[in-house]
Amino acid sequence: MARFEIYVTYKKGIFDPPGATAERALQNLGYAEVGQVKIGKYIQIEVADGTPVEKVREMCDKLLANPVIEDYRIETVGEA
Amino acid sequence: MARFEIYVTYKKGIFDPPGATAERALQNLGYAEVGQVKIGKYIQIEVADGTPVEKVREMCDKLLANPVIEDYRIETVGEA
Amino acid sequence: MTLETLSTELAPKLAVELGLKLDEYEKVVTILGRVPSVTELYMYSLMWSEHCSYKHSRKALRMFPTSGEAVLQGPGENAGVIRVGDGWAVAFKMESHNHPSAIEPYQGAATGVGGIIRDIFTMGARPIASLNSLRFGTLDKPRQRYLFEGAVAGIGGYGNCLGVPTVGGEVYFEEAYEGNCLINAMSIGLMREENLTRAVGSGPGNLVLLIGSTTGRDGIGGASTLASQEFDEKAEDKRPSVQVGDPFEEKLLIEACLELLDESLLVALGDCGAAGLTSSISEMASRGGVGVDIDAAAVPQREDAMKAFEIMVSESQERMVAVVTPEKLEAAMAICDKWGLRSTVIGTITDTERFVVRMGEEVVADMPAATLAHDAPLYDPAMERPAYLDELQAFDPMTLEHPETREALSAMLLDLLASPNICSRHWIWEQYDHQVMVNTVVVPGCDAAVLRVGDTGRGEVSGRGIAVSSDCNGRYCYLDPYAGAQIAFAEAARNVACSGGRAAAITDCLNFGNPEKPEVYWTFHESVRGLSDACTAFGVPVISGNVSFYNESFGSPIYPTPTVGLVGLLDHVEQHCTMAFKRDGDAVVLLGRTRNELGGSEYLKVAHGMVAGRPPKVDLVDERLLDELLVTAIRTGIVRSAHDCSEGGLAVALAECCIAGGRGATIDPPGGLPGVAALFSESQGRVVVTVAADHFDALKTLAATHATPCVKIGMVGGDRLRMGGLADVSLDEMRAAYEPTLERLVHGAETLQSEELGEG
Amino acid sequence: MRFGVVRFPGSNCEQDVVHAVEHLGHDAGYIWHGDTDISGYDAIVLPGGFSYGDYIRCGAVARFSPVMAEVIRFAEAGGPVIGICNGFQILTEAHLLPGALLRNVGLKFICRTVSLRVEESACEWLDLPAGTVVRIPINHNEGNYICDPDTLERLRAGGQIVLRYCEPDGSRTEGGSAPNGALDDIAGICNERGNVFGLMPHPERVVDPVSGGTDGAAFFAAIAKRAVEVAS
Ligand SMILES: Nc1ncnc2c1ncn2[C@@H]1O[C@H](COP(=O)(O)OP(=O)(O)O)[C@@H](O)[C@H]1O
Ligand SMILES: [Mg+2]
Repeated sequence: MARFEIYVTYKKGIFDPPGATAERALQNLGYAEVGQVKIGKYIQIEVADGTPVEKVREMCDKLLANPVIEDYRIETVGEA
Repeated sequence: MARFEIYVTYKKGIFDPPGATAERALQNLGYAEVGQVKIGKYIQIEVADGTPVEKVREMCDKLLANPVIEDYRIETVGEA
Repeated sequence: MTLETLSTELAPKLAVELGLKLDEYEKVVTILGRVPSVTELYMYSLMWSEHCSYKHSRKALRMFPTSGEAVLQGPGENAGVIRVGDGWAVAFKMESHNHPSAIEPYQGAATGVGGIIRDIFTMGARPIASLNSLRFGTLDKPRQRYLFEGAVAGIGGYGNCLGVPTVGGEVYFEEAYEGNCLINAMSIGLMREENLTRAVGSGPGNLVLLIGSTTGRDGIGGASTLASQEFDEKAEDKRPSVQVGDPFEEKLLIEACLELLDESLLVALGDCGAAGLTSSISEMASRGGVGVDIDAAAVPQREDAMKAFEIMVSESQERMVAVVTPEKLEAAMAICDKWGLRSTVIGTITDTERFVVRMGEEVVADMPAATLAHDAPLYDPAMERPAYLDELQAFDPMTLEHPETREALSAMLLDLLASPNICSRHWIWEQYDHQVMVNTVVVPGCDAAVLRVGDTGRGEVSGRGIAVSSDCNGRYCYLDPYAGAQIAFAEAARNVACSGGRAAAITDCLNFGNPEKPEVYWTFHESVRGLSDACTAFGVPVISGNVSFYNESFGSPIYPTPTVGLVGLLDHVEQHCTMAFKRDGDAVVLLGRTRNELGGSEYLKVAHGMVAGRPPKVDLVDERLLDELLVTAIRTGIVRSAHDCSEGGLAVALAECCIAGGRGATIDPPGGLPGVAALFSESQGRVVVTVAADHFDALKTLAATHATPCVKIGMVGGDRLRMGGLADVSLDEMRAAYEPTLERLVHGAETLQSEELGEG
Repeated sequence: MRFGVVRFPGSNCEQDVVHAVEHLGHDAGYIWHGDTDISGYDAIVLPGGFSYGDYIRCGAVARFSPVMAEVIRFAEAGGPVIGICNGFQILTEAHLLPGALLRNVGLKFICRTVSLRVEESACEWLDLPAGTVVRIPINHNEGNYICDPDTLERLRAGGQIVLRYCEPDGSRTEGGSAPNGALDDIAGICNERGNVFGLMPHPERVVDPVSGGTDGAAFFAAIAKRAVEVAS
């Protein structure tokens, strides 16, 4: 099996409620050094050996990310 | 500002229902090549320059991850 | 056949490690006639754990009255069932998930809801409502906020996804629960009488079908071991056994299982709860007097290299075990398939009365099936009245200094309205879908929730209703467990009566410390006795329940907390009542008698930081007459609102009626008592009702026939609650004290997750 | 007049919709998500619930159910389609409506009866005069509507904003009246043509006076009336 990792983040300008809340909560906990926090998704996927990255991109476009609000980045990790 | 990235995943042995659902959904969409899928969190955090990684680890332990069921990994990304 | 048994040295060691006592281990050896295998030892140790065997409580529970005209199924099955009329029946039960929730509140509470709901649809009933009874330490502690916020989110997260409304519950914050929160979940299901299903395995040659989620190592020894020992430093190590709930899978299970039962495709159905496959299968086999032959290797696994014993005791969630005839297998599996559920044949019913487990070809366990579920030793624990009781009960609250002026008493009333134990719970129930299924007639916020009886999904709606409430004041039980348990019952019945329901049956969840300590066991025994006597006095049976022991941390037990979940019936659901004042000019009437009873009161705690004295007296005959009076008065439409007096007494009850109705009232408070007692005494058996002015005489006549004191104490109107020389507060002040407390306490001091998370 | 109510795995308000519609005197039937024939229905309802557990994103998996191709075709032909709560989320995932629904700002699930103002719109689903304030429950974790500025402009200009969260008197507060943080207080939108309507509140919960009220009746009545007009 080959492994890919996908990082899904909100598009620039889209407000991210969990990120904003975490940011505030950290500051309230006394972490004055904290600036922006963004919370996205970290997807690990195993696919049959030889599956091209395009195929994974297709899965992202269709299902794993929503192009209206999200961007994503795929990384090849290697064999599982 | 310095930037860190945090990858939060379920601990080994902890069931991941969203991952399992994504796996089945992809297979139903015709992607027979898909094996296991796991869905975790991808957190991007900005902190004041010079903030040591230990401080970020502390934030993870306290708030950003749930140590009872999740593991996490921190990566330093550099200046924002 | 060869079975690999443990060595004679290792076996008893492992047994003790798994929580068996040495003589219990000896009993296993006697039953088997040999040293057990590792799989057998795991299976016995879990089935004979306190959680699964009730070995310290079973004898005391025999005190409960369990039968009655309406009872279709009493204790002993996955849930009890009563008739509600016109061929409808409801199944209900309450269960604890205290220990898992103390480790991971979101998942602990969520899987608690999942577990109790499986108990309900196992009976052939569609789950139609949930309640939750919660106890935490005080919210000034970050970890307590974390537990509270997480548990509420977990209950909502799971129940909302299922589409089962969460319609009620209760919550208290007391130091005594700091090391051990209580998460008790109750579920109610509706069915046609003829669809009642029991988990009785039968018919040698029939197949055992496992439906639902895969099996992992999660929760190995989870609920059963956690709930069978005290918490200490080692609790941390048990964390990996936390289970993650999958409410989506459970929703599919509900639909698929009800469809399987509807199509008469199953011989029996059971859920996998504590002790997993071991308990569900052994219980089915022993009820049916049959044997089973299970191939653990056939169980779909989500982890590599799982051992047979792990598979047999895993507490992976969202799994059901069904028994099907070979002829119906294909049709049954097709329905599972349609719902996107895995279904796998994992064994067969045999006529040997033995529970055989194989891993492929290899036999790894072979035991008399009934011994797992039935032969755990039953204990008669020693008991002793706790030494602290004399001093506590001797305390007289009147020896303290009390506020006397109208200003001071008014301020006290506002303090009480803002007390976490009294204030509005809307922050909780707004996180719960309490309306889905469109049968919720009275939403949370009143004394009891009222539901229309009907299955809108099938287009069958009846005019009947049920009213439900869960109650227990642990402080009263601490000060006097016998009276406290009776009050828990009386309050639940009164709440239901205030909504127009006749008490029909109860379930309970008995939360206590370590039963092997004589003082703890005494409080348990007294509570069971009190509850039994209350049920008997009302002619109301106990049809199901749960015991949770070992709620202690670092040696100190929680307050005895015998939670009561009561279901009442309404012949016509329209004839219900709420607590809101409805119309200016209506007469405010107090039913029942106010005494100077401040022992164990919320006033004593808020004003003086004390938990002492005797709890209020409870007279079960008076309570029953009062409830009958209420039901009649509501049915005949005489009363426009009804609300019982509980924590905070008459003044708080009136304030709640004012806030709910958006109207004030002018009240002449009961005389002959000190101001604090007139306002805040927690005397039982009291209800505030309103009637149109010209209906008062009719109410008075009715009250006389029920031997219930009935006094007109004032009138609805204005935007203040005025209580003569004792209190005068505006609606706005009351709202400001009552409404925002919980949210402020949880979020005001911002610490989402705990700073002390590591403290166990 | 026959309403077809789609059941996805994890839907949980489908029976409530059927009950509401039948209570109002119309016919209703369930459509299984795997079906590919929806002929025989005059209007399609995508009900609330948690299709596929809301995993990945709300509505993301349901959007690929076989029936959805038919629903899209039905909508494109001008057939009335309403998505309630999870149904609204599915409609945005299927691109039958613009924008997306994010987590509520407070990160809490909210079940509460709210005030909603009916706006001037092209929506076929409502016969209520603009400015009418209705009280309807919301019940969601992801109802925080968002879209890009151009889309918002188009929604406003085209009369596609059907319902806004408001105060009980119909006004809107400075900081926004949406309990979930929705952009421009948007609670419900329709497509340009007005035949596809998505909203977060649950009108089906307030149709029967025994359980909740009657403010939701107007949401099903308008379509039924129109269908009768078309037929006659
Ligand atoms: N944990 C909870 N979940 C849901 N509803 C709750 C919860 N706690 C309290 N409630 C609701 O809040 C209202 C007041 O509760 P409570 O003060 O315990 O009432 P009472 O004193 O009449 O028993 C009731 O309607 C109850 O169902
Ligand atoms: Mg009450």
